[in-house]
Amino acid sequence: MPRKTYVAAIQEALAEEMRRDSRVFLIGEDVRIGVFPSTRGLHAEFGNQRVIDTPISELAVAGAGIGAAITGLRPIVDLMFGTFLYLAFDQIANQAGAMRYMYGGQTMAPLVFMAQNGAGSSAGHHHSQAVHQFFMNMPQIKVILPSTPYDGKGLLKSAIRDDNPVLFLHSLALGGKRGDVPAEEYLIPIGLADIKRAGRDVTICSAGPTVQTALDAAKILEGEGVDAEVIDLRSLSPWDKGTVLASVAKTGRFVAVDESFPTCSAASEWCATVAEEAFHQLRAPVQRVTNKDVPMPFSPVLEQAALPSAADVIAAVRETLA
Amino acid sequence: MPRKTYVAAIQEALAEEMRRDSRVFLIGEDVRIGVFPSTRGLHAEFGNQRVIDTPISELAVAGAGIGAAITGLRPIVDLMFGTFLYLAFDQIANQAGAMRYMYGGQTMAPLVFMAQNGAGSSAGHHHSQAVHQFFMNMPQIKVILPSTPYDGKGLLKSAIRDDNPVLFLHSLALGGKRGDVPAEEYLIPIGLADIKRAGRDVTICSAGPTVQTALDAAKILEGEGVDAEVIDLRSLSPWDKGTVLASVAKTGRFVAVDESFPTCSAASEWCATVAEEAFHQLRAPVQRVTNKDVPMPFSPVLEQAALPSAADVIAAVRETLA
Amino acid sequence: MHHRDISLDVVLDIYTRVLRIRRFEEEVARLFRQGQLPGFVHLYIGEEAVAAGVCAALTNEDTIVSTHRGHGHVIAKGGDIKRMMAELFGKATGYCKGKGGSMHIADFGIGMLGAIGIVGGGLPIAVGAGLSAWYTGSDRVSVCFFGDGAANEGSFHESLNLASTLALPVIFVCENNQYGEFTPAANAMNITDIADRAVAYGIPGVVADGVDALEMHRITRAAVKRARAGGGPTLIEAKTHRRGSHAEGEEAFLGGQTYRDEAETAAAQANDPLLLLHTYVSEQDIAPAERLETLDADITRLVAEAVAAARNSPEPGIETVFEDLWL
Amino acid sequence: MHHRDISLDVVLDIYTRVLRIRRFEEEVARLFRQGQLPGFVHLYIGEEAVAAGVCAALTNEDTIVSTHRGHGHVIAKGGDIKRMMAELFGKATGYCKGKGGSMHIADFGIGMLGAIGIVGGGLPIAVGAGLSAWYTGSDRVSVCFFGDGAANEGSFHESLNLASTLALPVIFVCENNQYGEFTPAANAMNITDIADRAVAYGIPGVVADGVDALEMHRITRAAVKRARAGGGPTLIEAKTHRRGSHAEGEEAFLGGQTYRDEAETAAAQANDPLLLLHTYVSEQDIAPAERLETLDADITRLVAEAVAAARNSPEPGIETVFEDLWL
Ligand SMILES: Cc1ncc(C[n+]2csc(CCOP(=O)(O)OP(=O)(O)O)c2C)c(N)n1
Ligand SMILES: Cc1ncc(C[n+]2csc(CCOP(=O)(O)OP(=O)(O)O)c2C)c(N)n1
Ligand SMILES: [Mg+2]
Ligand SMILES: [Mg+2]
Repeated sequence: MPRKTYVAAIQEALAEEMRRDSRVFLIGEDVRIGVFPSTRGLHAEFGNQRVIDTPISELAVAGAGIGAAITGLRPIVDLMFGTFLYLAFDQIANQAGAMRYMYGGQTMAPLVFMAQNGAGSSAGHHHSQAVHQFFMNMPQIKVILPSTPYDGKGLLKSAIRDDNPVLFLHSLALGGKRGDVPAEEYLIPIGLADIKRAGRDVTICSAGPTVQTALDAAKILEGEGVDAEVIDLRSLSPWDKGTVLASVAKTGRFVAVDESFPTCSAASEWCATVAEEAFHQLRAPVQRVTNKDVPMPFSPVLEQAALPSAADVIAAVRETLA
Repeated sequence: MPRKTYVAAIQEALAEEMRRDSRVFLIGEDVRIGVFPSTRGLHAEFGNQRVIDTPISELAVAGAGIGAAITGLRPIVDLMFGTFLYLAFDQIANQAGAMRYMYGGQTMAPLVFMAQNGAGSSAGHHHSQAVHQFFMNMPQIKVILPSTPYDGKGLLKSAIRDDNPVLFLHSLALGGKRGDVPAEEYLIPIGLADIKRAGRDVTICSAGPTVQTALDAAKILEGEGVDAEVIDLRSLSPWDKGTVLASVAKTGRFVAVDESFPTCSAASEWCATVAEEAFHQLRAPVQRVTNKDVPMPFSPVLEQAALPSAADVIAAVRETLA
Repeated sequence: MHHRDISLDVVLDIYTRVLRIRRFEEEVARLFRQGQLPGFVHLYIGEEAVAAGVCAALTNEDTIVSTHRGHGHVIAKGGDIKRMMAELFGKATGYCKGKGGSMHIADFGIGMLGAIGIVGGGLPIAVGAGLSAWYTGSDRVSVCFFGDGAANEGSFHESLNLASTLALPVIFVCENNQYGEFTPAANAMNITDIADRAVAYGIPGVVADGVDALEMHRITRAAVKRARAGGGPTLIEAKTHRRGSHAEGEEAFLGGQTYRDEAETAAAQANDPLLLLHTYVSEQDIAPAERLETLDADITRLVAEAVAAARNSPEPGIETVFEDLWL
Repeated sequence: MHHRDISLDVVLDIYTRVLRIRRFEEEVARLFRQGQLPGFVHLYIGEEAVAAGVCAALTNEDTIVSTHRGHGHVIAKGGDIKRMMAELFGKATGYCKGKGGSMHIADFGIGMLGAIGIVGGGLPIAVGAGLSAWYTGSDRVSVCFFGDGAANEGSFHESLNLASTLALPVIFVCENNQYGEFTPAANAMNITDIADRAVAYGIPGVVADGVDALEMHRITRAAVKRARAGGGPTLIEAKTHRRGSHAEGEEAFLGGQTYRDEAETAAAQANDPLLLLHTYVSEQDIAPAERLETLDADITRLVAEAVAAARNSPEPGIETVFEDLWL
């Protein structure tokens, strides 16, 4: 199987879907040149009409995507960094997710918002926050955060074909990571987790960059005789409770690893759900491993200290086994 | 003790603090006339300079509050409805909470953002969402959601005196509710819960309008021989874990009642924390009672069905006792 | 003034739209006072000429996006008064099955893409509808209604600029009724004409007499023509006034305070869009008095029927809370 | 041209500010290429005249708010090059103890309220600083630097309008370097002069030659005077150009693509603000050549010392992750 980078796989998904469906187009700041390589080369193939550069106007660009979606198109709105979604927050929370319901089912808003999520490149607080937790709270927005080139491509293609608003988050930290990507077309359904490492002793739930953190931890734990199961949720909303609960039924122990500020995080959600629905299978308290509860610092040393680490995961797993 | 409405108590807090400290001022849309009675009458006493009407420009008004705060003033920024904070989200998440840390402790941003939170007046999705969960996630933003006139006044006064950014949320649904408010000055520290009803059998954790929902449920449960403890968190960030954990240690059962969409809600946070830190005291799975996972509908019938109800709480409590 | 360039049919059509809005809103005011309507209600009385004049220049395929003060826009675009009234009552037979209410009525069948309760929230969406037309090569135009207050939101700026850079067929209709809630426009901006803001985007900005439905129509027609020909967006500022409260029952908000000059308000109200149009229609002999009376009676009956139907309609079933979700 | 209205001391002061920025940035470029600096770095080379001309018109009490391209603003306002360099290295001795980095340098001691990585994010904050001055009756003015790209953000619109309605002492300095990242300003707005947008707010809008530090200074001085006298905000558009990349290492982003016309870029670069000022200083005999050389040597040494000090400074201790939190 060809090996591709994470960004190349995303770019391929965009190109394939734009070829397949003429209603699909890309709009955002500097999508022609491609600030992220994920949109690079599309302009050469699809031209000005389908790869649309905009002024720096996140709110209007997001809203324009919504307006285009409810009038028959299938926009992909690139908002670059997750934190820039804060400027478009109103359009996403008040309109994109709610329109169909609010108007009694009269419309649908099939569009994809894309952005880089989280830290890892020492860019400081304004470019380094994870935002998935906000959008998970909103009804009727789907949220995806893949960890591998294969998942990224398959999920983005599904997102573009989905008739609902989807937030597709990718990670700069994973951008250059390579993995197998089949030459043949494939889709990955939204809402399905993937067990990246099977294990018996503890369930580690993760997504995006924390999957690798969890796998790194699992490898070290293996040396200590602990057999960890690492679940990659891939989709955060809707998310695959079934796979997580089945795993906990087997292991009786649960650690959530989430790159997010801790309070009201995805990790909070996963832990709450496990405590509600798998309480009697749990043999130890659930554990959260998240960012430290501070803004994201710039210094690489501090940034690493503020992010969830394999050591943090190992400590949490040991707690559940203590 | 004099009995006052919730809004009157809030108004009193504003007036007293503005009298006490000339650096305190109020800024927002129609704060002179007072769209909510909480700001009414202040203009007559304090004039144009300290009660400042603005254009409808949430982002700039929030940011102007921050700029004023870091240059020596103590602004109270009224953003009217919680959902309008979406337009100011960037300034709050990227600047207000982070500035002090980001700039290595060089500054502080002592300001209060005020807004009405949640549903209950059939205003439809755009005016009826609860937003506290978003701001709880952000490091270095304090979040308050009082349920009584007494708490509202005492906490708002503390918020105004606090040297950090505080989001003070109030509830239209509670606006006309009366309660005892002492004539003498008092403060309530941020971060301290209040046990609104002591009980032995189950801990119900709530805040804002859900406190009454919980108390209504507790009353009915009493008739069934169930003695529920109802905790009113009052402050959501920081929140009083100690009181909650002590209660769960006593009751062994936990129900979180939160007016919010369910995923990554305050209820998620409370349940995750209890499952982490009071696991061995828990005798049954934790339970969440939140909004249904749909945008807020307009029809009073549907709105009520979408909100957490006393019946929902009772059902959840019964589950924990089953 | 004689409007030779507007055919008599069109004048009568516009008159009908104005009258439908007026009678509908008068009834809504009554119902609200009687406590029969849940939630907030923002009436359009005094501003009818804007929606009527504008929408009469549009086809069914052209789209509009509306505001919290949206009833007039729906009716002017050809909306069904029965489904509207039922929606205001929150009934299952309403446009949105009771899920939307006054601030969120939509009728996608007639290109009415929805009322939006967030001030300025509709502008970006209207840009998107214009983008669709541009993208597909359709000659559809997209119209966005919004208030003077909304013109101070960031979304106004971003939307007009974005529409301008892509030369999209969007017509921005600012209904300058001089107030945003209780704040006079003069306190919220340092300029007299919002139309002047068009300069910032390199697009035409036109001041229109928003009380004169025929002038509104003429100006819109020109903007529509321009937009269909690929000439890009236009900003039209309609100078208008609202007859009544910001929101019905505003006395409760005001607690005895006032915010409008009474004489000024009375003067503005003397300049009534319906009266103006009625005078023209009568003077020009466009329709005999009886025909106008019949029209009025028909509309009044229609509104009454809509109320009766709304009252007799079922509340939405609780189970519908979980309908109209993800496809 | 002879700038009789600008004293020789001030000219030399401005020259010094420009030179300090230039030498600092040249060194930063080198360090970045050598892989010694973490994160993103946006250089100000080519635009120094703007910050220098503007800040020379300010007192220490006056405040500025800056952008992602903020080094020049800090230096022009009198910032400490050592603490800046250490911050770029992410060291404990930096302005923000390593927590801020290139895009978040602040020095509250000199009225430098912070660089902000969110495009347009600084404008509302600058309005707040102006509000403070107005509120306390101080004659402080607040200056906000931002780019041509930022002028398309909603925050630009809301901020200028808010400052105008309250007549706040805020000076909005738009650094129009013709590009927002890789997008030409001409693609992102349909107007030639951003200064024209002042019309929308009823405030003065002035186009300035942003390569000419003395013109920048003269125009700013007038705006400051106006602001201190209660005359409210001014929008100054400085036409300038950036010498190098949007962000250092942009070649990696471009992957062989180009986005600027080479001839045009070369022409713009010939028009160098340092050269221009140097010529004036020499021609007017403001300082002997040796004095200028010594100045340059001193600055170069200072920068080198700053680099050495930054390198030798300790990394922030892990425990500081939990410092500088709630008071
Ligand atoms: C973003 C936002 N801010 C504030 C409000 C509250 N609000 C509702 S209507 C209104 C006034 C709007 O004024 P204008 O745009 O002139 O419209 P008008 O009501 O005069 O038709 C305000 C401030 C809102 N709904 N949305
Ligand atoms: C809200 C936001 N959107 C997008 C970006 C990404 N970005 C960083 S710099 C930049 C270009 C800014 O252009 P301009 O304002 O002209 O400043 P310049 O870089 O030219 O100095 C962009 C789009 C950002 N940092 N913040
Ligand atoms: Mg208005
Ligand atoms: Mg620029």
